[in-house]
Amino acid sequence: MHIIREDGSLDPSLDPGLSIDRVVSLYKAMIRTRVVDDQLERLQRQGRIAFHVGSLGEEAAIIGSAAALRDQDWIVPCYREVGALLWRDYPLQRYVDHMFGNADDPVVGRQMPDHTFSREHRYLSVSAPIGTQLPHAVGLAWAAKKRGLGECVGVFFGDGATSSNDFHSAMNFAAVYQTPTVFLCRNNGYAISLPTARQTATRTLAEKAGAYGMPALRVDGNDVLAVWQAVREAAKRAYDGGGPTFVELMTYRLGGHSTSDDPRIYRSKEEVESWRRADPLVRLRKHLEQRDVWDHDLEADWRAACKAELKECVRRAEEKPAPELREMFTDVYKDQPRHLAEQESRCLGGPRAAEEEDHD
Amino acid sequence: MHIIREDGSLDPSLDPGLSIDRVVSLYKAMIRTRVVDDQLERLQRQGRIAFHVGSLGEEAAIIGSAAALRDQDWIVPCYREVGALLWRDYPLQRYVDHMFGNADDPVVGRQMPDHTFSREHRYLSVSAPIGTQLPHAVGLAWAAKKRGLGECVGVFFGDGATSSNDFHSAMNFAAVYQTPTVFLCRNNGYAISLPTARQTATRTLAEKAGAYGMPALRVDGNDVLAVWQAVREAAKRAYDGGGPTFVELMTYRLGGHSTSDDPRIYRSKEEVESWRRADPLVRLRKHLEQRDVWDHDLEADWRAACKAELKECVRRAEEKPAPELREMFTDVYKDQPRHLAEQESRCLGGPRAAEEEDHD
Amino acid sequence: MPQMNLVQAINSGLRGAMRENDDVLVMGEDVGRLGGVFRVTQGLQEEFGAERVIDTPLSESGIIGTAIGMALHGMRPVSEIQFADFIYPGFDQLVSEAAKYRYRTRGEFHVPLVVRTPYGGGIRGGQYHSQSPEALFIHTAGLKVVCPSNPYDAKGLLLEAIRDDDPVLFFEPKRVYRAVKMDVPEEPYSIPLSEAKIVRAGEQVTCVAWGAMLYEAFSAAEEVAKQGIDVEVVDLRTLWPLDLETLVTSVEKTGRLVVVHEAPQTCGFGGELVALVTERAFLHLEAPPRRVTGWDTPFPQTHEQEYLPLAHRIIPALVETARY
Amino acid sequence: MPQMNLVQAINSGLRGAMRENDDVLVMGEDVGRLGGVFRVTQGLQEEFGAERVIDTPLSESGIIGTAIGMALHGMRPVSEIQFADFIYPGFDQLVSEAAKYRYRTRGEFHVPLVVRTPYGGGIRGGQYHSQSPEALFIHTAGLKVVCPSNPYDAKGLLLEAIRDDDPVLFFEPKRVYRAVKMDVPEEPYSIPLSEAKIVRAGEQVTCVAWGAMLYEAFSAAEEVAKQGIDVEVVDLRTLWPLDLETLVTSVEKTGRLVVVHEAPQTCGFGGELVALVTERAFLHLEAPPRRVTGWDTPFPQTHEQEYLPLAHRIIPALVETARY
Ligand SMILES: Cc1ncc(C[n+]2csc(CCOP(=O)(O)OP(=O)(O)O)c2C)c(N)n1
Ligand SMILES: Cc1ncc(C[n+]2csc(CCOP(=O)(O)OP(=O)(O)O)c2C)c(N)n1
Ligand SMILES: [Mg+2]
Ligand SMILES: [Mg+2]
Repeated sequence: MHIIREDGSLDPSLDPGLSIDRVVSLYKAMIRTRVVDDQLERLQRQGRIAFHVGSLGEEAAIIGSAAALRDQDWIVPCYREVGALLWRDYPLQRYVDHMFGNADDPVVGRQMPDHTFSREHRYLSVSAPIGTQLPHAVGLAWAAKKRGLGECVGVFFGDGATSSNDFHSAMNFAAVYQTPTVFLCRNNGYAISLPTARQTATRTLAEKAGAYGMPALRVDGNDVLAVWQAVREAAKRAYDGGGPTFVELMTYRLGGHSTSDDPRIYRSKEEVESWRRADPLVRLRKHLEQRDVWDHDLEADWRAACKAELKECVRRAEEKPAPELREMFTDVYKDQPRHLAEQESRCLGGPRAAEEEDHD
Repeated sequence: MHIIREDGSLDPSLDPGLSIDRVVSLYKAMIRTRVVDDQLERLQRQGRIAFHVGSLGEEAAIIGSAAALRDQDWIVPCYREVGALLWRDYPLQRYVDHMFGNADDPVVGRQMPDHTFSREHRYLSVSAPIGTQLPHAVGLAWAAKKRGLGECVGVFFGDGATSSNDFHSAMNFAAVYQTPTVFLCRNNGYAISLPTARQTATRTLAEKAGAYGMPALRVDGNDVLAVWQAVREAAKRAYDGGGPTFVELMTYRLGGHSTSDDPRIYRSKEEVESWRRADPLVRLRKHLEQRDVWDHDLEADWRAACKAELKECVRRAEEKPAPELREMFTDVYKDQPRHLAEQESRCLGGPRAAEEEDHD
Repeated sequence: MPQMNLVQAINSGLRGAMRENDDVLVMGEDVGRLGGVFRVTQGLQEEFGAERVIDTPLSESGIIGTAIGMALHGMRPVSEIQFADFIYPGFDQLVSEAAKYRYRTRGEFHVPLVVRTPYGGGIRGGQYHSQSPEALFIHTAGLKVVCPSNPYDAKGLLLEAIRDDDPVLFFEPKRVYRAVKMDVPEEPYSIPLSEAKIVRAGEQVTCVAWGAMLYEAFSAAEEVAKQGIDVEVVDLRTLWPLDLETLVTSVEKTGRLVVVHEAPQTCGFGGELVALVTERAFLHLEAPPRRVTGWDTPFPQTHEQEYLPLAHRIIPALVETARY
Repeated sequence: MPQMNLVQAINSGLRGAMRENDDVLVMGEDVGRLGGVFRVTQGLQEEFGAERVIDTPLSESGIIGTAIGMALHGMRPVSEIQFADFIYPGFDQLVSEAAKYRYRTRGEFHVPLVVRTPYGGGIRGGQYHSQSPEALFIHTAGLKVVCPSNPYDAKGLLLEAIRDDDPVLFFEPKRVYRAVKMDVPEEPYSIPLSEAKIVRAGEQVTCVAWGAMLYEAFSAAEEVAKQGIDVEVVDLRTLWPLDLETLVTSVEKTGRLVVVHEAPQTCGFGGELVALVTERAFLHLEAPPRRVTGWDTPFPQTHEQEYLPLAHRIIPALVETARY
């Protein structure tokens, strides 16, 4: 389903009627995410951060989904959705501190970069294992339902995750107990090197919802209005006690899987080029320009502002010290048990690793 | 889909054209399985065997499926399908020895009763964990395909198993790699106490195949000809390189889940009664009587013969000694490692448990 | 005070927890209508309804994974895994998620989840209805592991586990379910985690056990007492975090240690206990610490009584250790 | 003779095995077209085709479960799990099925399966790209566990593992993948399982390690040699079934033991080794056996170098043990 056509014009019959300011704010958030991605990739290539997993090309799917949910709704991330967290006004400095694993990193260097979370923003914790967040999203929504709260839960995951064990149990439990869960499947064409066409024998991923008796929607994930529309419809169903919905967001991972990946090994330039032409930012910009609310100068200024903002955050982040060593030994349990107190003092009282040991 | 109608008459348009002798042999195998079940349940109640899990009411689904496969095809069991193994002429004495876990038990008392296997009969090993056999059936079929053998694999499982992790990966791998696997889903209405209607939100289990791009068939599992027909069609597709098929066999577990279960707690007499009227044996018997190949005397003689045969096997089984203790320490690995040799001699050289310790 | 067996005491503990806190719920296969295959949850659905005593589809990853989600929302789910042998489909959720959630969010999120499951031999269950996988969870930082031996402890420890803010594996010795009866208060009470109990004071050998094997250790101790060997029997009750002090203090006194458990010996919890005690009480040790455990094979059926480390195997270990 | 790093040696081993036996195939996530995220299977799909070097969907239970089925048919699949941290979705198939199939069919069926997986820290991978779960598999009767430290051993042990008729977990130290180069023959050869190697003879302390930590143990030994402490360093190579003889013989000579591993200490393999040696060489022990291991926390990222039991932590343990 398209709402914004290739040429940027709007299909009036499908216009969800978002105010123009709102559409502009979506666009600005998408640009900001894109700029942050570009800069972080540079930093990683320069060896200043260890790792980055970006959302190049998937900004509409991610930010459109986040925008369609309400503040009281939960977002359960996969690992590419920091754009959704920033949309909820998560401080960029905090994110950059996390990327550097410094003393102000909310997880004090215990996780790899891009493993964010924020209770304040109703955003659960990213973990690397594929699919494990799906049953959490169902349980979270189930609890909200049992407690009579109007919350719903949007959970992000990729095409590859549909093959995981947890996808199966999460989809089944959500449908059997009619939990207010919105399954946000970013079908970006690849699971690292495996094309979606070889991940499953079905033509679409949306078909999978049928196996659980769950309704599904399938939209152009590069069309931010179409994404917003579909996710809002699914969220409405959830609030109204209509249970879960599976939303397939058809998009494409324009970049590598992560900074560790070299996609040229497994896909052609031509394929990537053809998708570049479908870049969600380009299409939305055309639309905004047609509506005379955006132009070259605004674009240049906004990109410059985003870049400056990030660079300032990076400057600060790099000045900050590493987390204290003792942070390694807390939060394993609520109260530190005796054996960990002992290990902590043995570690703190012991010698330090030689610097050259440091594989930075 | 029905072929034999309630009243026992045949729907000529659907008649698979099995010879009458063949149909009689199916009926006799079903009766034999029923008699064996009855007797083993008695033995368990008398405390002479530890456990039994029967197939009361599911004989048509099990034996009809087995009969539709060829000798070179593999059967991968769940745990209720000893009828399929006996159909392949597995010696009844061996089965009864297994039920007693005596010295002639093929698994020398290492497993619970009803955990059979036989390479000679191309029948893999029963294991208790639900669903784990499904990926094996896919891998087995995949290997047969890679090796260019014409084999296909029929794998039994229940309605509950469709919720298992392994169901998901097995179905997906089978469809992606087009393995010659026939998924034989005994939908017997319950997973212990959970009705199928609360195992999933779908109306049928056959619908689940769609999520994997796999064709599905759904038949009356109490109609042995309908079962034979559907499984033969699926097997044909497998031989012809058409890949896997999901076959839902609609049946009902007339007995308890196992000898440890009391189904009266979770289902009504009326429900069970209504299904007794659909007993696959009754319907097939009507049909055979209509075709003048079966009557009261033949029935009585055959049941008596089956009972006598079993009783003789039991008599022999009970005379046999327990497996030797050292059997506990072999086959963990192909060659016994040193630590197990040591443990074996420590055990054999040590004291024995007091008899009253024996919770029989 | 009413007499309860282990099944009744756990049932009473669940009932009490659900009465005092609406956030507590029970979920698992066959726990509702049927009341559990061992009847531990019998009657709970009648009292609390199907919304709080939930019959789930056949998926341990779903039972544990969705419970983690509920716990993240602030509820206190108690998941039942029908047999410990069937916990493995939910293993990833336990070790990758429940165990690490607090650490990886610096305490911003935590998982107050209890996973109850019957473990161990004694019912002729063969290799898939007899396992004791506690070591796998003790090895996983972030999980707590409890294993009561008697009805009174079981109820108190269960209530404490449910109140605990971290994920707790609660292993129930199915062999003891109906074998022991004792006084158990109707009302809720709690027993702190990580406190071992000396169930028999002794001077010459320290014998550590838990769950069903505690009785075997105890009767072995009584037996060797007749030969003048005075054994101190310690019931760990909570396996992890461990009450190491009680254990080390006892071995400093006796100079001798015998550990008993049903799980296979290799990489079982017994090895850890021997290592810890050897590291801390080395100069007090007068004999090599001994382990009496299940053999390093899958759990058999016919010869179950010879697989289990019952009194007949503990007695010679105690004697040899004492006489060493 | 060509020089190979660990990645090249394993690649060469796989190539050799696939050339000499058509039943050998490789399957896993991204192993084909991409050649594996660590490039271990690079070039194999070009030589052997997509039917024998199989890119699978994202399902470890499928990768291991279907491989078991192929192995039951007589093939010799080598499954790759992209990181050991992601083996848990396939855990049930390994412990419930692969490990028990031979036992529960009295040898009528068996599972010649190899599961290769990179393990351990050293790449700043944080808690989900750094784990060392070997103890979980050593505890499971029926599995073999191999962990080479260098390219030559890796190729020989891998070929042996593929020829072995039982399931083998093959843990590859990712920290060593490209760090070490040595002579490795082009053609296939094999090194028997369950044979440890003394990589440094010594008289005063026995230091046991494997995989990536072997280098740390070795450099620590060289370091303390300057202080006149003579350490014997043992590379286990196969973790289970264990070459206990070599270990006990060494400790009978030195009277002192230090075990090093990356996994958390509690219920890690180190505890088992300490217990085994204490049971068998008690009267030879002149100091308490020591463990230098990962801490009992999830694996951190920023402070990875202080989590790992590197030389700076092994050295004082060796000194204290020698001086005890
Ligand atoms: C259980 C598990 N297996 C393997 C991996 C390694 N891995 C990380 S991302 C990834 C591909 C995920 O693809 P998809 O679900 O489509 O998400 P995308 O990266 O495309 O957004 C894989 C295989 C993992 N993280 N977890
Ligand atoms: C992984 C796992 N979880 C739980 C069990 C306990 N259990 C044994 S049989 C069963 C129900 C199976 O139902 P279904 O798949 O419909 O097969 P049926 O018994 O009806 O033939 C359960 C829950 C098990 N064996 N394995
Ligand atoms: Mg993808
Ligand atoms: Mg059923």
